[in-house]
Amino acid sequence: MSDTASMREPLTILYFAWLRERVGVAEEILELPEGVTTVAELVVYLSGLDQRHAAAFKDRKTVRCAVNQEFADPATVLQAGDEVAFFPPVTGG
Amino acid sequence: MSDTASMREPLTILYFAWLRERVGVAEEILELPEGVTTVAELVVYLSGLDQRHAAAFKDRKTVRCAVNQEFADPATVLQAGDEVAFFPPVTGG
Amino acid sequence: MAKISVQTGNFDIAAEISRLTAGRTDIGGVGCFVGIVRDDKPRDAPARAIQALTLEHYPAMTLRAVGRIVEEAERRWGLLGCTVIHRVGRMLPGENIVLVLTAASHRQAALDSTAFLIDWLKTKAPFWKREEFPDGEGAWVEAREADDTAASRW
Amino acid sequence: MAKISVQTGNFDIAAEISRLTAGRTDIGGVGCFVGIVRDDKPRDAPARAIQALTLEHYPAMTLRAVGRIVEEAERRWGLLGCTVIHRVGRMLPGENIVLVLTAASHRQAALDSTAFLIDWLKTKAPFWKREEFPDGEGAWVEAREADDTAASRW
Repeated sequence: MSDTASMREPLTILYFAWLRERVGVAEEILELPEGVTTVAELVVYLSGLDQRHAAAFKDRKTVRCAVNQEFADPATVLQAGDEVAFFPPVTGG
Repeated sequence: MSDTASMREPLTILYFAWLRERVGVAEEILELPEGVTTVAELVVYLSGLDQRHAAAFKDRKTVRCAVNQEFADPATVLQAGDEVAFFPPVTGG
Repeated sequence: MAKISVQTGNFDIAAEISRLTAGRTDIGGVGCFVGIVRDDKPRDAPARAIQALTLEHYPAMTLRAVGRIVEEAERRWGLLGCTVIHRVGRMLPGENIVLVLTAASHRQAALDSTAFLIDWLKTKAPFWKREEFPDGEGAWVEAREADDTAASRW
Repeated sequence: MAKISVQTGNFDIAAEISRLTAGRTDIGGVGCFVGIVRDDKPRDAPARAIQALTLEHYPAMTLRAVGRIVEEAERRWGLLGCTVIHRVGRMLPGENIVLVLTAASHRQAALDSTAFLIDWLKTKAPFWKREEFPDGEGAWVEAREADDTAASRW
């Protein structure tokens, strides 16, 4: 992989609702991990960090994701510098 | 025709909007005319009364009718004592 | 339970909403439609710009018919409250004409019943509008309903 | 033109309607939906009676997403005005949560765009509700959306 400046910008990970409660923080900053190119791969990576993350991502079918404030799919490709948010299905209004 | 008391009660005829303007009055009281048994027959009778009534019922396809405050058809049968209203298609709200 | 009024004066929307909802915790949504006297013709046809609107109605029929349709809406959508206010008399552009409010547990019932009631008021209730133009002339508003549909009945 | 607000405080429906309509004569109808914190469970399940609701949202995404959907509604129905106010934070049963107002020349556009916007806010906007129960416990409200539909994507 080429090592450009932009590749070094960290990811911002945001958690909402019960995902935030399980992880224990609302926001994490981390380098795009080696070998992680999609949302699905990021979830696998995060789930392996510790028990709190594992608990947050356990019910994966009720986890939704947005990348840079747009709804995203597990297959969505990540770039360094992205803001990645994880949350349950919305229950507004 | 039998001559019961109820048969003697007059009809009340009401006109609204441009029908009222053409006839020149909002309300008329009249005996159910001999031979008139339906709304359609009443309209023929009223049209023959004078030019004002004739003008009111000229555009018959834009005339609507209610008998005793319920929408009625030309075929609706009239009873002595009925309240018969004529008006254009409604334009409320 | 429902409030139905045919009146010459304006209505206070906030007061009407709060009359439906105050002190209750079972209402999830209030649907509302406010009809307003519109004059969108001044540019295209200045001679037909609406100076005022006069609404005539058939009082004995109006209250009966509106009462019946409101009962139908209450039953069909399980409404927790309903208010219909229709003004009559002379009104100027920009003034309120009609208010429909429905309160329900869920939004779909509130939205659907509001649409049902205002559609009915616009197409079935015995109200007639007369427009006044700048030259002092006036004309009864013609119904959009195709005359043909009813023509065959005579 | 549209007013979009995500706020902790309540809103004044009458003031919002009049902000849309004041001084105009081209508006024929205003559609409105008010969402209210509902607690309809006290009788069936007193232990789950809702004492309060807390709404969390994703601010950066909310304003962008609501702005985009409001623009779509304005374009699709030719709206003459639109207001969306969504509250966040802690609210009690009976309090207002959300307001949608649309102004249009004709009623159908006002009614349809109101329904479109509130449906979208309820099912797509990044808001999450947490309910508080009498025992002090709480639970995040689960979406009605069947999990299966999204499950296959992972």
